[in-house]
Parts: sequence; C-alpha cells; structure tokens
Amino acid sequence: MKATVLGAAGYVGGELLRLALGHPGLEVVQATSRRHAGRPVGLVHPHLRHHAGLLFTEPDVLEPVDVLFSALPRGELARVHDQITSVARTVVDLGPDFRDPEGPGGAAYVTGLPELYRGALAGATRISVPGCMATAAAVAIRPLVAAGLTQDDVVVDARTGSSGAGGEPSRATHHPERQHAMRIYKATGHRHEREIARLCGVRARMTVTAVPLVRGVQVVAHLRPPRPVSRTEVWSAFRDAYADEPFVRLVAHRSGLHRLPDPQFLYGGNFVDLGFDVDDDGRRVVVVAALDNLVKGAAGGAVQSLNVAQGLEEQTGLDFPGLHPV
Amino acid sequence: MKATVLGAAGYVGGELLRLALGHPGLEVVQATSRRHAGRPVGLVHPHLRHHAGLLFTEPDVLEPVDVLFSALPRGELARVHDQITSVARTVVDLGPDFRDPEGPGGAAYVTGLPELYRGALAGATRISVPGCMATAAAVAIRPLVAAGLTQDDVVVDARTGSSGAGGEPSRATHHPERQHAMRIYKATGHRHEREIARLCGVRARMTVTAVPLVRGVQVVAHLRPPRPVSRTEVWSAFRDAYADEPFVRLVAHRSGLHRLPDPQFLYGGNFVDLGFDVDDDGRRVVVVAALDNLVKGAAGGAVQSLNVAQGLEEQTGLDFPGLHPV
Amino acid sequence: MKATVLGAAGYVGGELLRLALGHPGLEVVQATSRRHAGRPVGLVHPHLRHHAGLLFTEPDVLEPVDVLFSALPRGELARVHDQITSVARTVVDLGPDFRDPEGPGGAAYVTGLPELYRGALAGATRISVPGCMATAAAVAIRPLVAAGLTQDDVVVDARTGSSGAGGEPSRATHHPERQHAMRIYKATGHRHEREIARLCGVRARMTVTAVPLVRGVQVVAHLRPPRPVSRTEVWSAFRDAYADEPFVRLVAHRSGLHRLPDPQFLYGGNFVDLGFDVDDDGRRVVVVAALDNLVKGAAGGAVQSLNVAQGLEEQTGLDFPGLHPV
Amino acid sequence: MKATVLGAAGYVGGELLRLALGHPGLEVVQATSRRHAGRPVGLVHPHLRHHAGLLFTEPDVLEPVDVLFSALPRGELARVHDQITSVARTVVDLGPDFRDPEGPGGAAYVTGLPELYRGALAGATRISVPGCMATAAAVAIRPLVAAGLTQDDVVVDARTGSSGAGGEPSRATHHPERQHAMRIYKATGHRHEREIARLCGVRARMTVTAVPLVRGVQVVAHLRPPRPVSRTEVWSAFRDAYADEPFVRLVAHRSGLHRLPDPQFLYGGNFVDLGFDVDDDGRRVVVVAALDNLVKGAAGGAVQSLNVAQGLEEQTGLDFPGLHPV
Amino acid sequence: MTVCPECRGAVSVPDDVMAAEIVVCGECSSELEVVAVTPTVLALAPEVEEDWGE
Amino acid sequence: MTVCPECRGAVSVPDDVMAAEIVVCGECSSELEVVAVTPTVLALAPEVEEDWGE
Ligand SMILES: NC(=O)c1ccc[n+]([C@@H]2O[C@H](COP(=O)([O-])OP(=O)(O)OC[C@H]3O[C@@H](n4cnc5c(N)ncnc54)[C@H](OP(=O)(O)O)[C@@H]3O)[C@@H](O)[C@H]2O)c1
Ligand SMILES: NC(=O)c1ccc[n+]([C@@H]2O[C@H](COP(=O)([O-])OP(=O)(O)OC[C@H]3O[C@@H](n4cnc5c(N)ncnc54)[C@H](OP(=O)(O)O)[C@@H]3O)[C@@H](O)[C@H]2O)c1
Ligand SMILES: NC(=O)c1ccc[n+]([C@@H]2O[C@H](COP(=O)([O-])OP(=O)(O)OC[C@H]3O[C@@H](n4cnc5c(N)ncnc54)[C@H](OP(=O)(O)O)[C@@H]3O)[C@@H](O)[C@H]2O)c1
Ligand SMILES: NC(=O)c1ccc[n+]([C@@H]2O[C@H](COP(=O)([O-])OP(=O)(O)OC[C@H]3O[C@@H](n4cnc5c(N)ncnc54)[C@H](OP(=O)(O)O)[C@@H]3O)[C@@H](O)[C@H]2O)c1
Ligand SMILES: [Zn+2]
Ligand SMILES: [Zn+2]
Repeated sequence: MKATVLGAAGYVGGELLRLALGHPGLEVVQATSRRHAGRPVGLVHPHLRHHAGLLFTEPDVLEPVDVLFSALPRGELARVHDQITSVARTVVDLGPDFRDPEGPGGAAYVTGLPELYRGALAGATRISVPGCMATAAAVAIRPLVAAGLTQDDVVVDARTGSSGAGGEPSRATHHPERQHAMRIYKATGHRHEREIARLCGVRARMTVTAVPLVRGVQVVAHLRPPRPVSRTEVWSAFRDAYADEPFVRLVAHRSGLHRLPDPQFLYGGNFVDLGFDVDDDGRRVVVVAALDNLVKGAAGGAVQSLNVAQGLEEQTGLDFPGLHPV
Repeated sequence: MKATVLGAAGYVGGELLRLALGHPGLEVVQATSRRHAGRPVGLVHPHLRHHAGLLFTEPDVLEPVDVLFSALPRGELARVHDQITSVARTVVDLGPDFRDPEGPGGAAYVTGLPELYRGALAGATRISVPGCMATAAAVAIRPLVAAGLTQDDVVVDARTGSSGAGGEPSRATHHPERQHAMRIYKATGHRHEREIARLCGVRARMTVTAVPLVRGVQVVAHLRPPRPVSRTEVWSAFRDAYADEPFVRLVAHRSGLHRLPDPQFLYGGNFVDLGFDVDDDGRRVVVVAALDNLVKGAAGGAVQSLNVAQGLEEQTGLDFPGLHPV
Repeated sequence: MKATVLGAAGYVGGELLRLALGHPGLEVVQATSRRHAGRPVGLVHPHLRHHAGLLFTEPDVLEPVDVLFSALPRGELARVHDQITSVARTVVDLGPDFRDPEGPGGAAYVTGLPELYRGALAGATRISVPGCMATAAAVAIRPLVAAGLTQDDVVVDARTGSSGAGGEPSRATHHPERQHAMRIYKATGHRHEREIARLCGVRARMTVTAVPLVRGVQVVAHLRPPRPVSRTEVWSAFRDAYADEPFVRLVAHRSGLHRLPDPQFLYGGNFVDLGFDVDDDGRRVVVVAALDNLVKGAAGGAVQSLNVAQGLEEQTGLDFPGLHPV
Repeated sequence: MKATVLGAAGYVGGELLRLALGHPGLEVVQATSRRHAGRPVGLVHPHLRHHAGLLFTEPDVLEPVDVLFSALPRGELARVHDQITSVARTVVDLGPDFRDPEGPGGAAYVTGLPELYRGALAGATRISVPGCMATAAAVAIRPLVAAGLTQDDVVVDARTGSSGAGGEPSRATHHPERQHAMRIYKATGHRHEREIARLCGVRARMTVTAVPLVRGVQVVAHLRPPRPVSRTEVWSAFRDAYADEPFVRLVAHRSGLHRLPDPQFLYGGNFVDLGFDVDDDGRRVVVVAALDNLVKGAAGGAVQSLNVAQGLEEQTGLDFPGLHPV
Repeated sequence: MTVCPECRGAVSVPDDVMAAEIVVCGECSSELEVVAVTPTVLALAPEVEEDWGE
Repeated sequence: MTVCPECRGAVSVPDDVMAAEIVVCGECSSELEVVAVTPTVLALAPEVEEDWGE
C-alpha cells in the first residue's frame, strides 16, 4: 500500500515514518513538512539518516495513496479533510479532530483501539486513534467496569513524558525547567476525562503530572469496588478481557524488582503493560497501565488498527519489543 | 553546642554535616563512620572538601556532647541507645527507632515536626524526626482532617527520589535500572501508612512510586469531602493551620508554569511547599506537598526541631532556599 | 541455527536475547543464569515478558548448538572454554578473554568487527567482538591513519553511559551518585588504549568520562595531521573506507540541530555514526563516533559478525534503527 | 549597599537575586523584567517564593543604587550603558559586552576573576565577569602556561549543561531533544577560544559538548608539555597559584569514587574544583576544572568580585557549599 | 494441570514433582511452592520482603 | 552530475534548475546553492549562525 504521512516532521509523524518504513505492506510515498520541505527526513529525525533519499514534501501537493496517516495538531486535519479524502482511500488520524463520535465528522470514524473495537475496525477506512492517556486509562479501567468491580468514579493519576507535548519548544518543555520536573499541570478538570468516560463509562477524576521522562505514559487508577474484592477476581476480569491480545501483557508480580508496569521498558514497542494490586481489606484496587505514548499511544496504535482494518496479521511491522536497560 | 553525627557517611548524615557546619550555634566534634574512619569527610561528601581537617571517626568511641544526631539504619540506634544517652544531653534521631510513641522507648521521644508539635518540642531532649513521606503527607492532610473536610480514608500517591533509599547500592538503585524508572514498588500496604494514620487520624491508602530524581518527595492526596467543598474553604483550612509557619509555603497558583509544589525547587532547602485543587463538583480535593527528603524530610527537620527545643531562632542554619533552575 | 546465550541475565546477554529472538535464522535454545535459573527471562528483562515460555537455565548443563554467544565477565569463558567448544560449533565471545590475538587462545579468534575484518570473518567459527569504546575509536581513527592524516598519537576523549559497566550494583553506579555524574574515572592509562593501538596502529591518549546516560558511547578523537588538511580530504578518507558499509553513517552537517553523531538516536540500533570537523588552520581534525554500547558495541556487533561468518545477509535481525526523540 | 539586578527574570538574574538576598551587605531595591514587571519574583523563580513582597519592575525606570548587576543578553547593556552609569556607582556586568579590553568601552572594565585579577579589582567600580567556560579554562590552564608546562596550543574539551543557554526556549533546549543529548554543537571555532587566549596566552583548540545536565561546566584540557613532566611538577604549579584561594579546591585523588572535579557537587556553590593527571610518559597533562556556570561562572563570580572591590570579606554571601547527593 | 492460587491460571506441573519444589506460573509469573503431591497443591512461595524504598 | 563542494560527492541536479535554488547533497546532506547554470556550479548555502550554546 502506498502511504503518506502528514505532519511527518513532528514526533508522532517521525514515529509513523519509522514504523511505515519497516512495515512490509507499506511504501512511504510522501512525508510532509512545511518547514523542512526539500530536506532529507534524517535531518529532523536522526535515527532515519540512512533513508537518504526520502525528502520532506510540502503538504499542499498530495499524491493519491492507499492510506494517509495524519499527525497534525488539533484542527488542522479537519480544515483540509475534503482534500485529504479525495486523495486517500483510507485515512488514519492520530490527532483529536474526529475522536468524538458525536463531534463534527466523528460519526464516520471508528476508534483505533483494537483491544476495545476490533470488530468495528475490520474493513474500516476512517480510523481515529484515541489519545495516549485515554488509551492507557481505557485499557486499565474498562474490564473492571464491565465486571462490576468499581463504583461510579475513579481517581486516575496519569504521568507523562515530555514528548507527549510534541516538538514545539515552549517554556514548559525548556530543558532546565523540565529535566527534574514533577509538574502537576492539571490537578483537576483535564479534558481527557471526557474521552475516558466515553470509552469506559465512568467518571475519571484525573490528575496529570509531567515527569522527568521523554517517552512514556503511566496511568494509576484507584478504584473503590462496591464490595471487598480479592486479587483473584481482578486477575479473572483482566484475563477474560485480554487473554488473547497480542499487545496487552499482564504484569503483577509478587517478587522481583519490576513488579508492575513501567514505561521505561516499552520505548519503541507497541505493548500496553497492565497490572494491579488490592488493599488488604479489598476496598481499593490500584490498576497500573504503561505504554509508549508515541507508539501504542499514537503511531503503533494507528498501524495496529490499520492492520486489523486491512485484514493483515495484527503484529505486522510492530515487532520491536522495547529495550532493557534504557 | 558541641555536636556529633552518627552515620555521617550516609546521605542523611552528610546533610546533617552540611547544616551543622553552617549553623552558628553548632560545632561538629565527631562524624562517625565505620568504613571511612580516619578519612576526610570530603572523600565521601565531595561538596565538603574544603573542610579538610574534619575526619570521620569510629562510632564506638564517643565524646561527651550537647547534642547527638543519629542517622543510622533501622534498629542501630536502639541497639546502642544507653551508650548514646550517657554521652549526649540531647538526642535527635532521624531513623525510625523511636517514632512510634507506643513502641519500645518511643514514649520518651517528642515528634520532630514543629508544624504539628511545636509546643511539645520546647525544651525537649529526645526528638524523633518522622519519615520524609510521612512528614509530607501529614502536613498535607492534617489541616483538612481537622477542618472536617475528609472522610475516613484518603488515597495517597507518594513519589520519591532515589536518595530516599540511602547510600547502599542495590539492584533497585543501580543506575541503568533506576534512571528512567517509574517503579511502583509498593502499590498497597506501605508501612508508612501507619505513621500517617498516627499523625493525621485517617487511613492513608498509599501507593509509592520511585521516580527519576535523586532528591525529592512529592505527595498527592486525593480526599473525598463529606459534602462538596470550595477552593476557598480549603484555602482557609490551610491558612489557619500554617499562616505563621516559616517553612510552609502555600503554592496554588491559577496561572504560570509552576502552579503546584514541585520538589525540584526545594533541593537543599527546608521548605515544605503545599498546594491543592478541587474538582468542579467539589467532591474531590487534591492536595500536593513537596519537600527535599534529606532536608525537611530529615536533617533540616532535625535542626529545625533542635532550634525549637533550644529556644533558638527557628530558621537558624536553614537559610538556603533551594535553586532555580536545577 | 540453534543458539545458546551464556550470561543471559546480564545486560549484553539480554540484548543478545532480544536480537536472537528477532533473528529469522536463530532459535534460542538456552539462556543461562546462575541466579535466575528456572525463572522466565521476562522477570529480569521486562521488555521480553511476552516470551513467557523462555526460562533461564543453569550454565553447567549445555545442549549442543550451532552457535553459542558468551556474555560472561572477564575470565569466565576462558575458564570453561573446553566444555563450550565441545557443545557449540561456532563461538562468539563478547567479553575480553580472546580479544588479544597474542594472548592465550587469542590466535584462534577472528575480530568481530566487519568494517575492518570482513574478509577474515567469512566462514569463521571463533569470533571475538572488540570492546565498545575500542570499536568506536577504531572506526573513527583507522581510516585517517590509513590516509596518513595523523601523527603518532591521538587524544581520545571517550564518554560512556552506565550500562557499560554491566548489571552488578556498586557505589559507582548507585543512582544518586551516578545520575548527574561527569565522572572522569580514567584520565590516563585506560587499558583500552592498547586495544585501540592494536586496531589502528597509533597510540591513543585516552580520557574516559562516565556521563549521565544509560546507553551510549561517544568518542571524540583529536588528531594533529602532519600538514594542514581540508574538510574535503577528510570526507574522502571516510568515504573511501565506508561508502558501502551498511552500518556506518557519515554525519557531519553544517546546519541543523544534530550535526555530529550523538548516541541518543542509536539506542537499540546497530549503527555507528561518524562525523568530523577541522580547525580553521587545518591543524586539528576532530572526529566523532557514536554507538550503542550494548548493540554495535556488543550484541549487534556479534550478530553482524555471525551473519558475515555464515554468509547471511549482513543486516539480518538488525533492522531496528533507533528512536527519536528518546 | 542598595542593589539592582537587570535581567532578573533570567537564569543568571535569578541566581543574583538569591545571592543578593542572602548577602548581609546588599539590599535588593530593584529586580527588572519587561515581561514580568509587577509580578512577584517567586512566580518565575519558585525557590524565592517566600520573598512575597519583591516584585519585578520595568527596566526603564531605575532608582539610584550603589551597585547594579547586569544579566542582560549580548549587546543590551551596551545599548543603555549611559543611563545605567548615571544611576549606579558600581556596575558589574555578567554579559559579554565589556569583556574584551580592546573592544568598545572594555578598557574601563576590570575582569571579574579574583583568582587572576585580585589586585586590579580592589576599588574597581566597573567589573566584567568572564564567561563560564572561559573562567573554568583560564583557572585550569593559566598556571601551567605560567610554569612553562605547555606548548603553544591546548586541546580544550568543554562540557556544558542546558542552563548555560539561558531561559529562552528553542529547539536546541527542547526537553525531548536535550535530555539525553551529547551534542557537540561546536567542534571547532568556538568564540570563547579568543577569550581564553586573552586570559591565558595560548591558543585553545576548543570542542564544546552539550551534556545531559541543567547546571555545570566541566573543562578538560589536554596539554602537551615541552618535555616530559611529573605529577609533582603539576601539583607545584597549581599549589603555587592557588594555595590561598578561598574558592579553588585541588581535587586529584588517587583512590575513591570522586577523584577529579565533577560539577554535580558544586550546584549553588562558588567553588571551582581543579584536578589533573599525567600520562605515564609525561607527555600529556590532562587538567580538569568544574564549576556551576550560574554561580562561579556568573552570579557568584560577580558577588565575589564585588566583595573584593569593596574590601569586604571575599566569601561574604557565598557560603553555600553545594549538595551531595544531588 | 493444577490451578495457580494467585491468578487461577492453569499451571503445568511435571509428573515427578516433589513437595517443596518451586514452579513458576506461566500466566502471572508467580513462584509457587508444591505443598502437596497426588494431587498437587500449590501455594504462593513466601514473598521476599524486599523494601526498595526508604 | 555536479560535484558537492563540501564532500566531493556527486550531486544530481534537475535539468531545469535555476540559479539561487537550493539542492541537498545526498551524501553529506549539505544544502547547496546553485550559483551558476550551464554548467551548474554549486556553493555551500550560507551557514545559519545558530549558536546553540551559551
Ligand atoms: N505526542 C504525543 O504523544 C501524541 C500522542 C497521541 C496523539 N498525538 C496527536 O498527534 C498529533 C501530532 O502530535 P505531535 O506530538 O507529533 O506534534 P508535533 O511534534 O508538534 O508535530 C506536528 C507537526 O505538524 C506540522 N504542522 C503543524 N501545524 C500544521 C498545519 N497547520 N498544517 C500542516 N502541518 C502542520 C508541523 O510540521 P511543519 O511545521 O514542518 O509543517 C509539526 O511537525 C497531534 O494532534 C497530537 O494531539 C500526540
Ligand atoms: N534517605 C532519606 O531520605 C531518609 C529520610 C528520612 C529518614 N531517613 C532515615 O535516616 C537513617 C539514615 O538513612 P540514610 O539514607 O542516610 O542511610 P545510608 O546512606 O545508608 O547511611 C547510613 C549510615 O550509617 C552507617 N551505619 C550503617 N550501619 C551501621 C551500624 N550498624 N552501626 C553504625 N553505623 C552504621 C553507615 O556508615 P558506615 O558503614 O561507614 O558506618 C551508613 O553510611 C535511616 O534510619 C533512614 O530510615 C532517611
Ligand atoms: N556492558 C557493555 O556495554 C559491554 C560492551 C561490550 C562488551 N561487554 C562485555 O560483555 C560481558 C558481559 O557484560 P555485561 O555488561 O552484560 O555484564 P553483566 O550485566 O554483569 O552480566 C554478566 C552475567 O554473567 C553471569 N555471570 C557472572 N559471573 C559468572 C560466572 N562466573 N559464570 C557464569 N556466569 C556468570 C551473571 O549472571 P548470573 O550471576 O545469574 O549467572 C551476569 O548476569 C563482559 O565480558 C563485558 O566486558 C560489555
Ligand atoms: N547562563 C549562563 O550560564 C551564563 C553564564 C555566564 C554569563 N551569562 C551571560 O549572562 C547574561 C544573561 O544570561 P541568562 O542565561 O540569564 O539569559 P536569560 O535567562 O535569557 O535572561 C536574560 C533576561 O534578560 C531580559 N532581557 C532580554 N532582553 C532584554 C532587553 N533587550 N532589555 C532588557 N532586558 C532584556 C529577559 O527578561 P525580560 O524579557 O522579562 O525582560 C531575560 O529574562 C547573558 O549576557 C549571558 O551571556 C550567562
Ligand atoms: Zn498464576
Ligand atoms: Zn556533499
């Protein structure tokens, strides 16, 4: 399939390039950037320097392709949507424009989260990948909601690396201010609360902290079950939901150093690791999910969803597992 | 006052040396270390290299002093307590041995947290400084308990830098495993839950994460008030409690980059910064406290408590404010 | 080919597992560890958690295999060499035991650095991979020595991440001491000077700094040419040497942010990036090489060398390019 | 003395505020910022939050003061110099405008580096503090030049943290690009080469690397002596130069973990640590200097110079020693 | 096939397993102690009290 | 085919290239300015003075 990446000079765009260049079913024909048109992609994304012949192109001249990935900022895909759909058979959006099925244009898009929407994705030609924190939170919380193991709201403590804010410099991501930050930039009222509610059916009371990492999202959800629960019940709920998922790993060890999901081992990989613990009185379940925001939380989720939509092997092009140590 | 530091080659011990050497009322006469006895303190603590004449001594020969600070691991002070009290008029313990007033020997010790126990500290000669997470959590939670703004349990999310585990190497603090860790090493059942309950009167449902920092503790407490509350009510509760505290700063800005307490600006300083936010429906209060575990959470808390006990100006020797950027 | 990894719980061993599990021509039959025998490899190497069935085995019972990779500490392979060669047709050593062709047993081993020894590697069944700093320095310096562009000694400034010291905790790699270290642990007399001299034919006056990274080696070589040289001459020397090398990239841009090799973009990849600059008077050439010590400097170099030895496509199993940002 | 800080919202300006607020002989009357005029300094510099009453003021209305510190970007002080000298008796510039005695206005300024210019500083009312890398390099190299221990050029490898570039965000200091950077942004031709030549009398062949730190400069100078030298000769040269210096510490241990100067222990302190090693054949001397760029390399150097100029105790207001661990 | 006491996953225990041996659950990676044979009964191996924090 | 003034690599320049256009050398990634056509002459495009440091 011929593929185009819009916003290819951005962080999500770069990750899409890496995955698409390594995907046996995809051929990158265009990688757009306004600022870098004409330059090799390796000048912006040094890990891709060996693709010397691949140059950025202007976003306003688009060739017909089988699939177009859009990694543009909020509002930008919506603005040019008609042009895009006239050149691309399949559109996969990694931005927020069409995530809300009740928002403008949203009804045409299927949610790009195979763990929850695999059925709907088969054959889809409009795919909207959820946000990285929403993906982590939904994978963590939904099975317990489904199993009746929580009440009507959930405390969600989300931690995020700096790449989640994209490639544009600002004082918030200025290195001297950010390298050692534990910055709670949104203690209440984060807009992803709504997205999580939509995906899970409970109110997420969310607090978000920017932590001293570049990649990685970790979500810690504190649930109050309606009655005391045991570890085994939680195991069952998660196993029922995810036993056959290729990209969900259950990580809830009782010994060893790495007992619960930690994003550091997921850099570059498409896994979402999922674990939990239960208070001694069974009255609180702590669920932990971790992923790489640029992969499972964006470019990897997009490729995985496309694989499902196209009937390809779901893991195609997504075999890099991550690193240890890193 | 002549002063001795036990465990002076450790991280808390090193911080005690720094503070004591800069304190106009204290003269360091002994700094003990079994492994480094006879060597200059600067070999272990390079920031103290200019104190070339100060050598570590063996812990078993102790000179009579006015005050002895103990920064020994769990159990070690209790083991030699009789010997210590025979040479030191005042004992300030930074370890856990005498924190529990109902534990062995604990009744003789006053809690070294002036914000909560200033009265009891006046004239005290046995002082036990609480743990660094307990200090942060207690300062954060107690005023709201006192004001009736929470129910019977509180979700406490504590984040800690690596110096909290002391100077002994282990796989958990091996740099390649630790530099990028978001390691939830205790999701439930942390032993400091009891200490917090003792200091605050509510059950803390605590989850502790080791984060990619050397110094710093940040505690995020999620409280469910018995009825919806406003920001103003929370402001009042904290102001009533801490208006005149020299080391508590209320940090809950509605604009700017640094709106809530972040430990990065507290390195080396004795402040505990305190802030909060309230969900739109008033049903959750998020309280955030930050401190430097080796200062306000240990050595600084010890010196502050000693100042109070001795009737000195409370800020003596504790004037370093921290750094920005760092 | 059936493959065994000795020392599979170590950092190099873990990287070998990752690469071997993803290599279409290799099947991992044994991964040895004394401490973790019986446990899944994912407990130690969390990125490999999905290989739930692969358990560590004791190193003393070895099955016959086609190839055995040894990632043991200094001296340990030499100790059991007879046993090893009786079960494995091909042995690839990543440790130092057989690097010196004039040392005991060394003559039987071919140097596992295809860029310099591709011819000799064809068909080889004993391969010894050079050290990570020596690999970087040799790739950087040898072409200029060959082109007569340097005098008899070279200042080599080597910078290394913490994983270079392996998985055993020590005070040197204790996180609080290491996270912000610029520790010049060997200003002169580093033992890799000899290895570099052997590979390049000049004396390396080496200074090694431990820098605040987990992965990565960067070597900066300062050469004094016998007469003033131009950038173009240096370009020629490197192009002549490496034009067809699949894993050497020349990086010496005159604009942009990332002008010279930086290890951060090479994590997990097998590239060695190579660049340079020349003083205005042509009297100093600064050459910069960067690589991932655990990949091109160890496990990747081993797999690449094995591919050459076995007549496989040289890039087999080594297609991960690295990440940006990271 | 009444004091004003120009550019007080910047990183050097913030450090000047911290030092001036803690200096018994200084009273801060103005802290200027165009963007933040009217706001408390603590909004920008969170470690100064307890100085609630100190607000930034516009730079165009300046009150008469005894001393004015200027921490403005290149060219900005020169632009308003007449205005400044009419309100301030003493001017201490931390920028580059008057560093070159042969440049415009430079002849009136004394170099603010007491270790080299203490005599000239006595009574001075115009002080220009050298750049942070130049300070480190000059302290490292000049005694050996004076002792005839080097030839006509020196390889200078300088490493710098991100705060050296100031508080303005750019792609170069965007956290995801910077946190793990070993970015050799200037391999040859750095403009500080000239400043070092001026201070030391030899050509510095300089290579500068941005390293993963916020604070800190480390300079490694490789000198080729005209004849083989011994460690003892180097010790003598340094001791002769610096035996009585309050802020120079000689650090060249032969055992222990921290043998040579490392900026991590100098954060916030005014020391420049200095060490060295010699190749076995005596033909290369490696000199290492470390300092905090914002303190000894800027604000601390300024206060120290002012103390000397005013005949105060040189260490006044500069007693914070740094931290360990950090 | 025996059931894991932690996660209720199926644990395959070798026929010749002996009491006090340790097996690992393939599902949750728990280390399980064989507390009885014929039929096999598994229990969570004693948790190592590693306190990685303060 | 024209030669890159930086690295002497071969640069392929489109037939219809015009003076002042910028092309990129595939070998060294330098941005090159077309300073003359027929025959094409390339020069290093002016270096942007980015000072990423202090
Ligand atoms: N970062 C994450 O973790 C993450 C995760 C999930 C989803 N997302 C979503 O993915 C999208 C991209 O995020 P990102 O982090 O990659 O951002 P980014 O690094 O800022 O990249 C966005 C790219 O889009 C291009 N662009 C910007 N405005 C444009 C416009 N008006 N028209 C055309 N191109 C434009 C820019 O390149 P030029 O200026 O050169 O054209 C830029 O490189 C966003 O919608 C974001 O919400 C991000
Ligand atoms: N780190 C924190 O953030 C923190 C915060 C609050 C409270 N604390 C408490 O403060 C105490 C010290 O903690 P730390 O982090 O400084 O630990 P540390 O770095 O391990 O230092 C402890 C020191 O005590 C000495 N020591 C150990 N065992 C001893 C024994 N049996 N007899 C005499 N000396 C012994 C050791 O030096 P030699 O082997 O050379 O004698 C060691 O340097 C602990 O009780 C800890 O719980 C720590
Ligand atoms: N780290 C690097 O960047 C790097 C680069 C190039 C080359 N190397 C070389 O690669 C080798 C491995 O380095 P590493 O960094 O992976 O070290 P490491 O992390 O310490 O791993 C070594 C492993 O070997 C096992 N081991 C130790 N002693 C043993 C013995 N006597 N017999 C059998 N097994 C033993 C240990 O596992 P158990 O205790 O569980 O058996 C350990 O996990 C070394 O020779 C090193 O010089 C390392
Ligand atoms: N950073 C270091 O390590 C270091 C070391 C030694 C020397 N220096 C020198 O110290 C000076 C300041 O460096 P810095 O790192 O602190 O930079 P910075 O963080 O960028 O701060 C400079 C401040 O000056 C103000 N400013 C900028 N342009 C101005 C103008 N035209 N008129 C008046 N005020 C202006 C800005 O505040 P407003 O926009 O709010 O007015 C800004 O906060 C520079 O000359 C630098 O070369 C820096
Ligand atoms: Zn199980
Ligand atoms: Zn070229």
